[in-house]
This record gives sequence, structure tokens and C-alpha cells, in this order.
Amino acid sequence: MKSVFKRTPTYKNVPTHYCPGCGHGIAHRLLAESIDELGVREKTIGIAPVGCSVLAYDYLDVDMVEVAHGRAPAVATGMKRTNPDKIVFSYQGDGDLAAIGTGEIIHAAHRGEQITVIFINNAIFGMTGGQMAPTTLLGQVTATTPDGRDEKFQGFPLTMCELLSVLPGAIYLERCSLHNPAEIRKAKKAVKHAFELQAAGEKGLAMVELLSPCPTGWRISPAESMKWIENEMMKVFPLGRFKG
Amino acid sequence: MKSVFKRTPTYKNVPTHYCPGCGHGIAHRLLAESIDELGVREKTIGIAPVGCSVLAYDYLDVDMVEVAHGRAPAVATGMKRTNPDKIVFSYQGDGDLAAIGTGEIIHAAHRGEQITVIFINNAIFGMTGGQMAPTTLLGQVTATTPDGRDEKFQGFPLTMCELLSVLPGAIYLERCSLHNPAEIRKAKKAVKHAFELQAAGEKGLAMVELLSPCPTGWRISPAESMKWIENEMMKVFPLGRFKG
Amino acid sequence: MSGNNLYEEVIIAGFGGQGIILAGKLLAQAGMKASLEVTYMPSYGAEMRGGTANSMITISNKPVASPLVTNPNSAIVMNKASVEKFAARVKKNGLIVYNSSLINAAPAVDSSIKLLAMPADDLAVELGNIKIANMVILGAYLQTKNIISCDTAAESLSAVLAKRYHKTIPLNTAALQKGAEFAKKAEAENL
Amino acid sequence: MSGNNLYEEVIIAGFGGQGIILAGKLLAQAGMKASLEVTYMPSYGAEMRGGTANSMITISNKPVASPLVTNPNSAIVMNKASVEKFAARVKKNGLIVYNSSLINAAPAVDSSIKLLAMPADDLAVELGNIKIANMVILGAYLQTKNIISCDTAAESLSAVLAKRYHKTIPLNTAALQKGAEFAKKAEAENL
Amino acid sequence: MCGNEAMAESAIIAGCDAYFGYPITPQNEVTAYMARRMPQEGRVFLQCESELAAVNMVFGAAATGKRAMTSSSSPGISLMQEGISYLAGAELPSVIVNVMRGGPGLGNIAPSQGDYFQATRGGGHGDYRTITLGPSTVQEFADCMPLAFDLADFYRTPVMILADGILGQMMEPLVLDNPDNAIKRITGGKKTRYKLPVKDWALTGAKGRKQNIVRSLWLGEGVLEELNYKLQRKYYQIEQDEVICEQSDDLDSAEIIVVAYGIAARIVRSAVDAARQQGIKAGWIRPISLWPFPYGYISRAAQQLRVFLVVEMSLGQMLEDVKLAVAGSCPVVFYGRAGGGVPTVEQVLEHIKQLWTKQKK
Amino acid sequence: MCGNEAMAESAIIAGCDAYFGYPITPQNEVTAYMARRMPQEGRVFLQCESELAAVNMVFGAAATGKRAMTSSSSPGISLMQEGISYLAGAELPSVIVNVMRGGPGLGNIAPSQGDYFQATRGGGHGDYRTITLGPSTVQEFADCMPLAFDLADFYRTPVMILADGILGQMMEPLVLDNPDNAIKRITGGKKTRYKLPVKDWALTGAKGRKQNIVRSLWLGEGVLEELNYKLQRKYYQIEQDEVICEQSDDLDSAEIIVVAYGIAARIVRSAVDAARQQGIKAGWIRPISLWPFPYGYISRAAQQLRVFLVVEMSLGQMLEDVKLAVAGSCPVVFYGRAGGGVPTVEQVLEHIKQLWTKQKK
Amino acid sequence: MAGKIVIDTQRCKGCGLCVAVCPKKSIVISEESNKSGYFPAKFECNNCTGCAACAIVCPEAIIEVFAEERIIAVEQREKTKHTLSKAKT
Amino acid sequence: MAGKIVIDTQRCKGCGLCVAVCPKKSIVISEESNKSGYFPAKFECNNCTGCAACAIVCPEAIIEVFAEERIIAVEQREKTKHTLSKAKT
Ligand SMILES: Cc1ncc(C[n+]2csc(CCOP(=O)(O)OP(=O)(O)O)c2C)c(N)n1
Ligand SMILES: Cc1ncc(C[n+]2csc(CCOP(=O)(O)OP(=O)(O)O)c2C)c(N)n1
Ligand code: SF4
Ligand code: SF4
Ligand code: SF4
Ligand code: SF4
Ligand code: SF4
Ligand code: SF4
Ligand SMILES: [Mg+2]
Ligand SMILES: [Mg+2]
Repeated sequence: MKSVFKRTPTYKNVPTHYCPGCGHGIAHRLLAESIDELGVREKTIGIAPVGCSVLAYDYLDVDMVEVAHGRAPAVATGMKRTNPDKIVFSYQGDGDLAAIGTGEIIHAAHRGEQITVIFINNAIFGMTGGQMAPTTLLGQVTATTPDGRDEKFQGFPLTMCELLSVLPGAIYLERCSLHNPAEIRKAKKAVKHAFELQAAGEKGLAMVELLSPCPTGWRISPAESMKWIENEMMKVFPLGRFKG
Repeated sequence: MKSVFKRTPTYKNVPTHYCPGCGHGIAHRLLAESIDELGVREKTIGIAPVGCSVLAYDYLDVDMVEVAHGRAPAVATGMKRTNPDKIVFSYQGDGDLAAIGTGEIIHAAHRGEQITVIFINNAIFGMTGGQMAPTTLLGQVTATTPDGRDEKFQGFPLTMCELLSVLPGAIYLERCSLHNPAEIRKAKKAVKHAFELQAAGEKGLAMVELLSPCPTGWRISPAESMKWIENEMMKVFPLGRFKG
Repeated sequence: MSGNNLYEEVIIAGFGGQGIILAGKLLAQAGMKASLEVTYMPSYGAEMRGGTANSMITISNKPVASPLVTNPNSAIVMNKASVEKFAARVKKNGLIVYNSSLINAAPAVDSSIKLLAMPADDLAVELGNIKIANMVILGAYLQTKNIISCDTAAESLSAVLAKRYHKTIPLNTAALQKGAEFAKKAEAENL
Repeated sequence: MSGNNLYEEVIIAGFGGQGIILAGKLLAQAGMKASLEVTYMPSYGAEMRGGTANSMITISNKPVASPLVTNPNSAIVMNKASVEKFAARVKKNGLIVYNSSLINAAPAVDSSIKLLAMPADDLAVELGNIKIANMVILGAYLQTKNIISCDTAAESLSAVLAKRYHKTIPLNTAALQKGAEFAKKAEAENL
Repeated sequence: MCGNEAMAESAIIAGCDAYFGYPITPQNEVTAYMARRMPQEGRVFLQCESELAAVNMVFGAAATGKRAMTSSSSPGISLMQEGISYLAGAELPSVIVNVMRGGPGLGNIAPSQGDYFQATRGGGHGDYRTITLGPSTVQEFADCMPLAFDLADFYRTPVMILADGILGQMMEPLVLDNPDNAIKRITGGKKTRYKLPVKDWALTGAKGRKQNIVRSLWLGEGVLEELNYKLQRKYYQIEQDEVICEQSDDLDSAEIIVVAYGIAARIVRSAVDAARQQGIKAGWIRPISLWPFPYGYISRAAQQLRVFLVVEMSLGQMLEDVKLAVAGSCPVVFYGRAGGGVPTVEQVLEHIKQLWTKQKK
Repeated sequence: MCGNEAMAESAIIAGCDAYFGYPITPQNEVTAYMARRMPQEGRVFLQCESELAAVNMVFGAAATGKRAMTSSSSPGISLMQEGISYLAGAELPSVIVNVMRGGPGLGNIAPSQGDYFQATRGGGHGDYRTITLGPSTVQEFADCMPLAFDLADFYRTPVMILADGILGQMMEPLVLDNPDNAIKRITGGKKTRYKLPVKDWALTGAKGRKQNIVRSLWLGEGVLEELNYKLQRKYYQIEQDEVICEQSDDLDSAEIIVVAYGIAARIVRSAVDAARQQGIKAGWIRPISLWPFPYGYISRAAQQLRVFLVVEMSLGQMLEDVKLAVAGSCPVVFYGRAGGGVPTVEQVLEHIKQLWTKQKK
Repeated sequence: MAGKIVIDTQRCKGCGLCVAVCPKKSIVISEESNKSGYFPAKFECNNCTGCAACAIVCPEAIIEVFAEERIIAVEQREKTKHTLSKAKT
Repeated sequence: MAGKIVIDTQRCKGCGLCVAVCPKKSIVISEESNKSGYFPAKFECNNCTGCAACAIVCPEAIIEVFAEERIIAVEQREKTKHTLSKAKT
């Protein structure tokens, strides 16, 4: 028998600090595989967010920087504008991208920055202990919504792909999910495509949103988390290609 | 003959500091008339932006506050949440609302804050001497786009009504123009409606975008400015109701 | 620190999920209930997943100046990593209670230090839930030190457990007692 | 400030749109062209619309310490508000050139101060463009003070005008000269 | 109840009308606690989209005369600097809690005192100061809050609480009673609740009065300068009236005086106790108000020749204030740890001993 | 060419690869100038959506080894504080120009020196410093730039230029030549271009080498503390090697020494000249590097008994540094104006005269 | 003449918008500048209908419009419409 | 058995996702904890097809999958598709 599936070189062979069942690990793998398959590792620069994935550079074997909470798209802009020949990506959580970093992602898309954004939507602030994110579902109990999110006080969940789709500078927007192997395969294609576009010199921002489990923040088991994505999250965050 | 049109009390009878032909004066009048017609002057709190209209409180005779550049929607949130019985409005330019204050307006709309926003889109940073705004048209020459805005470098103009229309928390979004009497009359209705909704306790954010002349920033005459709105701006910023 | 006053400094350590923080809080709460001066200081950092957790508790009969414990009188260690980190810091004549279910070898420390091997995980499983190993080992510590009684600790459970976990109070109480009994027996055997 | 050295401090003032800033820049540029030490300091504030504008220029034969002019030797005032603001600040034995097209009454100042009434707007209109009243009045100032020649100023126009306005250089030069001539005549008449 | 929660509950007792915050370690307990408690009290809790929004929401609520607060930790507080300058300029009463962590940058989440300069010198632009309190026990952390709200209202100024990760996370015995007692406790009995002026400047709707305007832009010549002199007079009064400082009983006989605040002061206290048991003549001074800084206490102590040892969880920030107070009269020595390092009692004791030996030579 | 434009052109000469900025008065000439010139040079100009974005774009470009800068004025600089702390923590070379205006809050657009504390003490969180230069002529404003970029690269640190509205707006004779000469001019001939280390840490794609990581988070026990000690050692070296200060020729004989920087120093110079003409023994010291502050120059001068007068366009910020340097040896008197007020030569002269009369009594 | 207007000329900035929109060409820019240096609008009364277009467009809100009763009626009808169109238009 | 997998059990966190997705129920959670205290997944080899579902879902990426040639072919076909679907899919 031949090996048909294993870690690719850009995904370093080291243990992660993520909780059991956390989606960040899956997302990292897709990213690393895409970079390896496209052969762009040596000209890729990555940006780690503030969030559980702040140590992404410990796992992804490319040049990387860690930046202030939410500012990754601005940092990416500074990098790509001065280094148009490099592949620049940011990896951001939903607190990072959809809360504190709203201005930066919108304006990077507005200007049509030629960058790739991997957006991990786990409907929660994982790193700080499970507070509401803009993406938290109605009724979802978090550290800061002890009685569940209520649209009367906290509004409806923020759908970033839909929001960014209004901007001509965003040329590729797709929402995928990490809740089962079939969807993960699709997610992989989307992630790879988002890199391909940049590598091909297409002008504009490419973002892939990944619905990702956070069993710790959701206070349920990893397996239940996968079901919750399918049964609850996907109702609010429909999968599909919104642009490009 | 009877007086059929004159200044209403909330619009103070004092000279303004605006340039000849500036749209801010027209917008102020619409605001003041709406407040007077609804009889809510004594329970209204207004927020002046940083921009040419920073001194709006010198002209509008309601309780007002002047706030940091772009942060008016956050300030309005702080006010309305602690004073649900008051009418809170912010008055913001396109630099204020669509550049530095993007995060704040989006999240106020996302949460469905019960506030009224008057958004003056004059396709330029007026106060600082005519630099590009996110709303600047392609080809438009400004202090920071000496060869005209180019979508390759600065992206396409940002359309805020379209962007916010994605958010359920924004319950009323309308774009009007101040370029001729007929449109100004329509704008008046829209402004008044945005206040009415709040007064009626409707839950959500109401915003009226006003295309407004800035002859100084555009380096053309007031009369030419009105034509420019009609012939150029309205192509990119179509008038109409986007929500509600 | 000072002469014949009570000044008990304790470190409880293990990995996240072993209930280290809860055990620490309970000890501190029990101290207060016993009208003693107490400080309790957890290692914190929901910002970082994984890794080890620990609590520092100081119990005294006069106000506690520094809440930080560098060299404890007593250490309660729940996993190997914690032994490596804290055993050597324990003061002479101190006490180490360790979870022998996960820690095979007795910590190599100064001979003046009393060692108590507690198969805490195993005892907890016997009670039907591995998650209460923390209470088992805390019970053993309380019994051995005899500063605060196991009963006082049990009475303090309601103050440190979130309401929705109040149904587990009997189980936790049983665990405290089981640990205490084990320690009593061990002591008797050592005599 | 000091003895018989050259230390000419000038304020040019008027309302926005009267070309105050340009006149100031031109004077400063001409000063540099004449190999003198110069500082030029505009009132600024595109942040605020309307109101008055002014430029402060210091011309000396040694490096200028402070660019701020509180009490000028000379004031060029283009509108009433500026007379009110600056006339009283002019030093004894100083000079005030004022735009008599807009300022009806001669400023009431110390009698040691020389007053020159210039119908600058009218002269500019005569030349076909009210906007060059600034050059007319500057020409008069240069002529009267005789520190820098009108020609040097004319030669400096290209350095201070944006490229797209270079076609107006002849007109501006004519305005400078017209102002200078008017001043020469006025002086002659005063003799 | 950990320090963060004790502080939060005390703020509620002090009549805090609204809390606006964005999560950040090590003060997440505040957001979680407020999320639960404020609605129970019919008050406002809001998790904001950012610290920028948070400080500006505080600005909005404060402008309408409400008691409003926010809390964060170092990076979040840096983001608030423009807002704090605006609060100072618009003279809006408000309370900001900084549970400091290791810096610079993302740093770590360990306890730190690295933001002393930022808090006491004004990290924002312009000539302003914020009253800054540095509690060192959970009790004080809680007791700070009624005092902070009263000071804010009395002087129309933002007030900053500088705590750190340890104080936020630790538990110890605690009394939560009425604001009067809290203020008495933390001021050593010098103050009770303040007689607060009516907020006739607040934006409540121009009903039966002229319009109120809250602003920080002043364009007329000299007008902004006037505001600055007014602020300066206010700051002068605060410097006269609001210094809070504690010192050891035996200060007169001390030859070594250790100055520290917050958690570091507790460690110092243990170390000084230990030193005295070893016969070393040491004492301590603990500033509680960091601005206004107790220059008087320290310069009085410096009239006699002795050595000052400043201990901080930073590489020397309050040190400058101590030097300014001592003004060359005595040597000032520093021991600090940074980036989340916490000095141990042993380390401080060691420094005291070294100074003692030198002294005795 | 006004000061802002001279500075911008000089930055281009110094090899600035990228400028990121957001308009604000009184430095809009920089954005306008860069918008035109940078593309001509094939370099990057970008008007950002905010100052927050600007400083983080600088962070991004700097992380790839490019020379990047931003400029703003007081409120905008406050918004950059988190970013600056990150730049310091990640040790990224970068240049930030603050053309100060009146504060606090929105304040006004008049010239000011109210952000001295923010710049020299670190307005952001954590134990860091930024090299801070305070030019006082258009020439110096321009000459600062090659020096700032070299210092930034040499020490891997953010460098701040503190100018003000006057310096930004004024015109005066100016030479723009090569960086070597510029650095010589501003350091009084002490320095030329620095021998710059290779940026082997820069993110350029991990080709033929291990991955590079630029970060400011350090979680292991003591690791962040180690970073802080490393920074501290760097800061110490800067304090030793990079002080720039000018003083009047006649300083030895002066009985009154006036200390001022930037535009205020020009006014002081005129006033001191006038005073000397009136027979008053006055001199001046002008710090050019504000951090590292020329403590040495001032404490040397303070060894002789004289009076120090500090003049600032603020209500006393550099004053604290002068006091720290004088350390009680001589009286230190202050004269300042705030909120955009500028001291006149006459006012400063008046203060000198008063001190002189007192002195002679 | 069914209408007339009164312009506060001292506050007029001479922007000319009223001139541009007047359907009856009843407004001109005067040759004399006001005390602020602007050349203000001047009412010429040719057939003014009191339509208020000038007033509506005036950024300074310094034009007061007078009209015969009939026209007032129209204006008021519109106002009533406004009031009816409350919340949820 | 057309396939098999190798799990790096010392790095397994016992999340059980692989167990949940294996169509052939070829993976179980073991009773013995690993050195990090987790109860790792264990391969039981019932009819493993080498479908790689387990590896795809494993957050730790610690499952290597082996399969007979036929299946490799399928995998490679997919890879080719990816490569063809470059820019502008
Ligand atoms: C300025 C600032 N504010 C707040 C924080 C604290 N913080 C760290 S991560 C985070 C949110 C994490 O949530 P998300 O971005 O969704 O990432 P996740 O952990 O869920 O992957 C917050 C609020 C910070 N580090 N800096
Ligand atoms: C933090 C901050 N950044 C920048 C500025 C400078 N500034 C003042 S107004 C303005 C933009 C004005 O444009 P806009 O909001 O469109 O208003 P307008 O003047 O066009 O009505 C800017 C950038 C500021 N005051 N504060
Ligand atoms: S908290 Fe959630 S996002 Fe963070 S590591 Fe754990 S599971 Fe993953
Ligand atoms: S610059 Fe433009 S927006 Fe500002 S006052 Fe003038 S015309 Fe109006
Ligand atoms: S009311 Fe109508 S007709 Fe009369 S002047 Fe005005 S625009 Fe002209
Ligand atoms: S519209 Fe108003 S300001 Fe403009 S010219 Fe007419 S009256 Fe004057
Ligand atoms: S490869 Fe497929 S069949 Fe084999 S163990 Fe994994 S999931 Fe089960
Ligand atoms: S999915 Fe991976 S980490 Fe989870 S149990 Fe299976 S092998 Fe272990
Ligand atoms: Mg998240
Ligand atoms: Mg605008």
C-alpha cells in the first residue's frame, strides 16, 4: 500500500496548542497543502491574528508576522504594496476580522488589495474564553450573553461574505465549512483557489470563510460541534460562493 | 402675502462658516425642520462629527456633542442605550463615516442601534483641504489623487447604503441628493422619516445619505457642483430607498 | 514566613481540565470560612489553550502581604509536568501530595519533605467520575495538614461551584472524604 | 530686531480668496532669490472654512530665529477685519499698505507710521481680473520699501505658482508693476 | 469573588449606570460579570466591537450625565488614548480600569506595571492628566470604584485605575458595603462621599434651558489656551487635595525606604517585614494615588539622608516620580522586573540587604 | 517648499520605500506631496482609511525590510499608540512624524508641543521607548529624516519626529542634498550615515533559509522579560551614543540658562540674544534628541549655580526631564503656553529679565 | 406677481444657487459686495411665484418667501402629507 | 482491506472526530491515556478503505493513510482537477 494522505511540508510536524477538536488545525492543514501544491512557499508571507491561532507561525513553515488584533488586512496591505511579487495572506478569527478589525477588512476589500484572507468563523471569541462574537448565533450562550444572544440587544449575526460581496474590490468570496470530510474537501479547493488568484496576479481581495468548530467555546463535544455547525450555523451562514 | 417659507427655530439664525454653495447648510436646514415639525427638539441629542460640519452645534439649537473623528455611532450608542427616551442622531461626513469610522457605523447598524444617522456624501474630505474620500469618483482629482482616482490603486467608490443594506439592524436606508429643489424636498422627507422611526420606537438604525456639493473641494463653482452631482455622482450613487 | 504564626503557602498544579482552579478556590474559600486570612491566585490565561494550570493559596492568621507563592510549604501535584516544575520549590519540612495514578516515581526531593502518593484518578474512577480526582487529592491534603477540616471544605463547595453544578456537591463531598480517609490510612501505615 | 541690520517683519492679511498666501510666498521667495535670509509662515487651517488669512514674512541679512511676527515693521492689509486685527500691532515708523477699494477710512495709528492707500481691487479690475489685487498691493509694498525689487519678485513667480497657472505670469507681473507705479506716483505726490 | 469581580460589583454599588467593554485577558471576568449583573440591575451592559468603540460609548453616556465605565488591559488601553484625551478635553467624568499585562506589543498576559507612564503622563495627546489610582488589595481594588466615580464627577475628569493581572485574578477576604465606607477605607479615613455638583452641563435635551454643548474643539484665538489653563487649575487643585499614600509606621527610623505601588507594594511589605526581623532599618512608602503623585510624602522623607529603593514590575517608570520628589537629596536605587516578571519577596529582600551592607560600610 | 514638503522630499532622498497616511491638519502637505512624488519615484504612496491602518501598514512594510513611514498630527498619533507599542515590541524600524497641534481632544490646529510626554515616555503600553527628534528649522526637519531612517534600521526601533504646525507650514532657505550631509548637519558633524546591519530577520519569503517570524508575543516563562531586558540594553546604548544637543557659545558665563526645543527654541534664541544685548548673562540649551534626552548636558551645566528656565508650548512636559537632569542642584523655573498658544520673544525676554532681577537681589 | 422673497443680503455668500434655480429669473447677483466681501443675490421681482425653489436651495437659509393664499394652501397640503407619512412610510 | 491508517497516538488529543467520520468504524478511542493525558484514537482495521475521511477531519493532522493503487488513482485525478481549475474557476 502506498501513502495516499499525509502532512505536507509547509505544515510543520509539531503538536499544536489547540483544544481537542478545534477547527484551526484543519484550516491550517488546508492552507499548508494549498501553498505546497501551488509551490509558492518560498514567496509566501503570512499574517497571524490575535486569537487562538496567534501562534500559527509555529505550525506553518512560511515567513510570518504576528500583528495587532484586527489589523491584519492593513498589515497585509503594507506588505503587498511594497512586495507585489510576494503572496500575502492573513488568517483571522471572527473577533479579529468581524469585530475590532471591521474597518481594516472592509477597506482592504474596498481598495481591492491583492491579498488572500482566510477567515475562521467559529461564532465565538475562543482565545479570551468564549465571549460573544459578531457571528454568534441568536440564543447562543456565551460568557457575555449568559441568557443567549438576543437580537434586541446584540443584533443579528454578522455575515461577512454577504457584506463584502457589495464591494467590487473583493473578487472572490466563498463560505465553506469544516464539519465533515466532504465539506473540508470543498473548503480545500476554495482555499487553494484564493491563493491561485493571487498567484495569477488577479487584482482584488480573495476571502474564504470557514465555519469552524470551537468545542471549548461552545461547551459541547467535538462531535456535537460538527453537528451544531451543520444544523445551526449553516442556517445562518449558508455555504456557497458569493463572488468570483 | 404671507410668509410661506422661512427658517424654523431649531436652525439658529446665525451666519455659518461654510464656503459659498456648500451643501452642509442645506442639510442642516432639513434636519432642523424635521426636528421642529416632529416637535422633538427638547428631547433630541445631536452628535457633530470631525469634518467641515464640526461646528454643527453652532447652528442647530439642540443639545449636542462633538466627538472624535469617525466615532459618532459609538457615541450615539452610549447615549441611546443609557437614554432610550431621547432622540439621538449623528451627522457625519464621508471621511468620518466611510473612512475612519467604518467599524463604528457597521457595528451600530449590526447591533440595530436605535439611532438616526445623517450621512453627508460629498465625495471628498472637505475640512482637511480636499483629499480623496472612499466615496471619491473614479478620475476625480483631489489633493491626494493628483491624476484622478484610479480603481487599480484606490479601488472603486464605496457605496455605504448598499453596504449597510446587508445588515438586518439597519431598518431604513435612503440615498437622496441636494442638487436641486425637487430632490431637496425628497431629502427632507427622508430625513424626517429617519427621525420619525426613532421617535416611534422602531428598533434599528435609520440612515439618510445625502449627496452634497463641496465646490471648494471639487474646485468648481456652486452651480457646476449641482450639475456634477446630477451628471456624475448619481451615476455611481443612485438615489433611492435601499431599506425600509 | 514568620515564627510560630500560621503561614501556609500551597501550590496546586496539573493540566487544564484536572480541576486545579476549582480545588484552589475551594481551599481558599474554606480558609475564609475558617476565619483565616487567605489569598488565592490562579494561573490564568484563557488566552492560551492547553498547557498546565496552577493555583497559589496562602493561608495565615494575619493579613497576607504577597499573594505569590514561590516556595510553598505544600504542593499538590496532579501530573508529571507539575512535579518537574514545582517539586523542587517546596520548602524544607514541607509536604508534597502527588497523583500517583499519573506520576509513577516519587519526586526526588529533600528528605525532610513529606511525600504522600495518592492514586487520585483511580480513587475518583472508583467513585464513578475521574473529574473529581481534584477533590480526592485535596481531601488528602486537608487531612494531612489539619489546618482546615474536610467538613469546612465540603461546606464551602456551594460557594465555589456554579449553580448548575450544585447537584454534584454530594459527589464532591464524598471525594473529599475518600481522599481524607486514604491519607489517614497511609499515615497510620507509616507510623 | 537688532541695530542697523536688515530685519524686516511683514504681515499680509485679508480674507480667504484674496490671494494672501500667494502674496506672502512670493515675497518670501523673492527674498531668497535676493540672497537674503527669510522665513515665511502662513496662517493655515483648511480645517476651518471662511475667516481671515494671513502670512508672516521675516527678511533679514542673518538667519532668522523666530518665524512668528507679533509686531511687524510693515503690514499689507486687504480687508477691514484685517485692519482691525493688525494695524495697531505695527511698530513705530512702520508702514501700512491698505486696500482702499474695500477699506474706506485710513487706519487710525501712531503718526510715525506711514500709510499708503491702494485701490488694489479697482486697479486689478482695470487689468481685467480682481484676483490679482494681491499682486498690485504687493508691488506697491516692494516699491515703497525698496528691499527687494519688483523684478526679482516677478522672476520668482514661476517658483510659487503651480504649473497650470504659469500662463498667468505675465498678468501677475503686470499687476506687480501697476502697483509699484501707483506707489511711485503716490510718493511723488506726497513729496 | 476574584479581584475583577469585586471591582465590578463595587462599581455597581457605586451607581455605575453603564459598562462598555471588549474582552481581553486578564480582565475577562469583568465583562462576564457585568454581562450578568448589569441587566439584573436594569443598567446597561454592552460588549463593543472594539476598545475604540468602548471608550467612545463611555464618552456618549458620560456626556448625558450618566456614570459610565470601561475596562481593558494594556493593548486595549493604548487604543483608547485618543478617546481619553477627548474625555479630558471635554471634561467628561468617566472611569477606565486597566488590568495591566506584559508589554510592549501583544506581550503576554502576565501581570505588569508597564503602563504607569501612559496613565500618569497622558498617553494621549495634549496637556492633560487623568487621576490614577493604584490599588494593592482586592479590597482596595473594589474600594477604588466609588472613589473613582466621585472624583470623576467632582472634577469632571476621567479617572484611571491601574491594576494588574494578579489583582484581577486573585481572591482574598473582602467587604462590599456602602460607598461611604469604601471611600473612607481607601483614603485612610480622610474622605467620605464627595458633595457632587449638579451636572447642569449634561446633554439631556434642551428643555426649559439653553442648548448644552459638550466639545473639545476651541478655535477662537486663545480659547483653547484658556481651556488648558482651566484644566491646569483643576489639576493643581487635585494635586493639593487628592493625594493618597500609605507609609510604614516606622518610617522615621528607617534608613532604607522602599517605594512601590499595587501588587509590588505587597511584595515589598513582606520583604521589609523580613528585613526588619533581621535588624535592617527599612520602611516603605506606598503611593495609592499615582497621579496626583505623593511627591510631598517622599520629599519629606528625603529630607533625612537615607536610600530610596523603588520596586516596580516595569523597568523604571514610577522611578522618575520618586527621583523628581527626592530631587537629588538622597540616592535612589531601582529594582524592577518587566514583561510580566514579578519580583519575589526574596529578590526584594536581597536588594534591601545589599543596600544595608553598603550603607553600613 | 514648506517644512512639511521639505521633510517629505528628504524622506524620499533617504530612501523611504513607502508612505502611508491619513489626512490631518497641519500636515496635509505631506500627504499631498507624497501622493505626487512617490509614484514618480516608483515607490508606494497610500492614503489609508485611518491612522490605525496607517501605522499597521507601516508595520507590514517594515516587517518585509522596507523603509516605511507615516505622518500625522496629535489626535492621529494617539490612535497609533497600540501600533507603536507593537513596532517597538517587534523591533521594526519605522519612522513616525508628529506635526503637533493644540490639545487635548480635537483641540485646534495651532502649533503645540503638548505631545512630548506621549513621544518620550511611550504613549503606548509596556516598557519601551521611541527615539524622538525635535527639529527647530525647516532644514533640521528635513535633515531629521535620513538620520531617523538610519537610526531606525540601526537599532531596529521606531523613531518619532516631533515637529509642530509652524515648522510644518513655514518656508525658509533650505538645502536638500545627500543623506550623509544631512546627518552631519543635524548631528553637528558627529555622525555620518550609519553602517547598517543586514535585515536578515525580514520577511521576504523563506527561500534557502529557515522561516522568519516577526512577533511581539512571548509566552514562555521569562521570555518576554528577556525581550524587555534586550530592549533595555538597546535603549541604554542609544542613551550613550545618540544624544544630540546644541547650546549657546556663551554657556559657561551664563547665569540664566533657558532650555527649549523645536520652534520654542527659536523664540528663546531671539529672546536670549536680546537679553544679552541688555547685559543679562543668559544662555540656552536646545535638546535635539528628546529621547535620548541630553541629561548630561544639563546636569553638567547645573554643576554651577544658576537658574534654569524651561520654555515650552505646553504646560510643562520637558520640564520634568530638565528637573531630573538638574536633580535639585539649581532652581528650575517654567514658562509655557498651551492649547496652541505660542510664546512671543517679548514674553520670554520678560521672564528672563524677571529672573535676572531676582538673581541680582 | 404672486410671490416675493426677502434675502438677508449681508449674510449672502453669493453662491448663485438661488439664481440658477429660479424658474422666473427673479434673482440676480448684485454688483456691490456686502460687508463680508461677497457679491450677494438680489431679488428682481419678475413674476416671482413664491415657489420657494430659491429658498430651498439656499445653503445659508437666508431667503424668506411670501406668497398669495392659494400657494400657501399647496404648501400646507404638502405638510399634511408629511405628517401623515409617519413611521413606516 | 484496501487501506490502513497510522495514527501518531502520542500527539492525539482524543477528540474522536476520526471515530465519528469513519464509514467503516475502523477507529476507536483507546482506554489508555497517552503521555499528555488524552485517550487517543486507535486503528482497528475493520475494512478500512483508505478513504482518508479520518485524516481529512483530524485537527492534529496526525493520521497517515495508506491505500491500494486503485484508490491512489482517484486521489490523483482529483489533484489534477485542482491544478486545472487555476485562477478564474
Ligand atoms: C486590542 C486588543 N483587544 C483585545 C484583545 C484580546 N483578545 C485576544 S484574542 C481576542 C478575540 C479572539 O476571537 P477570534 O478572533 O474570534 O479568534 P478565535 O480565538 O475564536 O480563533 C481578543 C478579544 C487583544 N489581544 N488586543
Ligand atoms: C483622528 C483624526 N484623524 C484625522 C483628522 C483630520 N480630519 C479632520 S476632518 C477630516 C475628514 C473630513 O472629511 P469628511 O468627513 O468627508 O467631512 P467634510 O469636511 O467633507 O464634510 C479629517 C481627515 C482628525 N481630526 N482626527
Ligand atoms: S478555544 Fe476554541 S478556537 Fe480556541 S483552541 Fe480551543 S477550540 Fe480552538
Ligand atoms: S470645503 Fe466643501 S464641505 Fe467644507 S465648507 Fe467648503 S464647500 Fe462645504
Ligand atoms: S420663490 Fe420661486 S419664483 Fe420667487 S424668486 Fe424664489 S425661485 Fe424665483
Ligand atoms: S443661494 Fe443664498 S447664499 Fe447663495 S446667492 Fe442665493 S441667497 Fe446668497
Ligand atoms: S481511511 Fe477511511 S475507512 Fe480507513 S480508518 Fe480512515 S475513515 Fe476509516
Ligand atoms: S481526529 Fe485526530 S486528534 Fe482527534 S481523535 Fe482522531 S487522531 Fe486523535
Ligand atoms: Mg472566533
Ligand atoms: Mg466629505
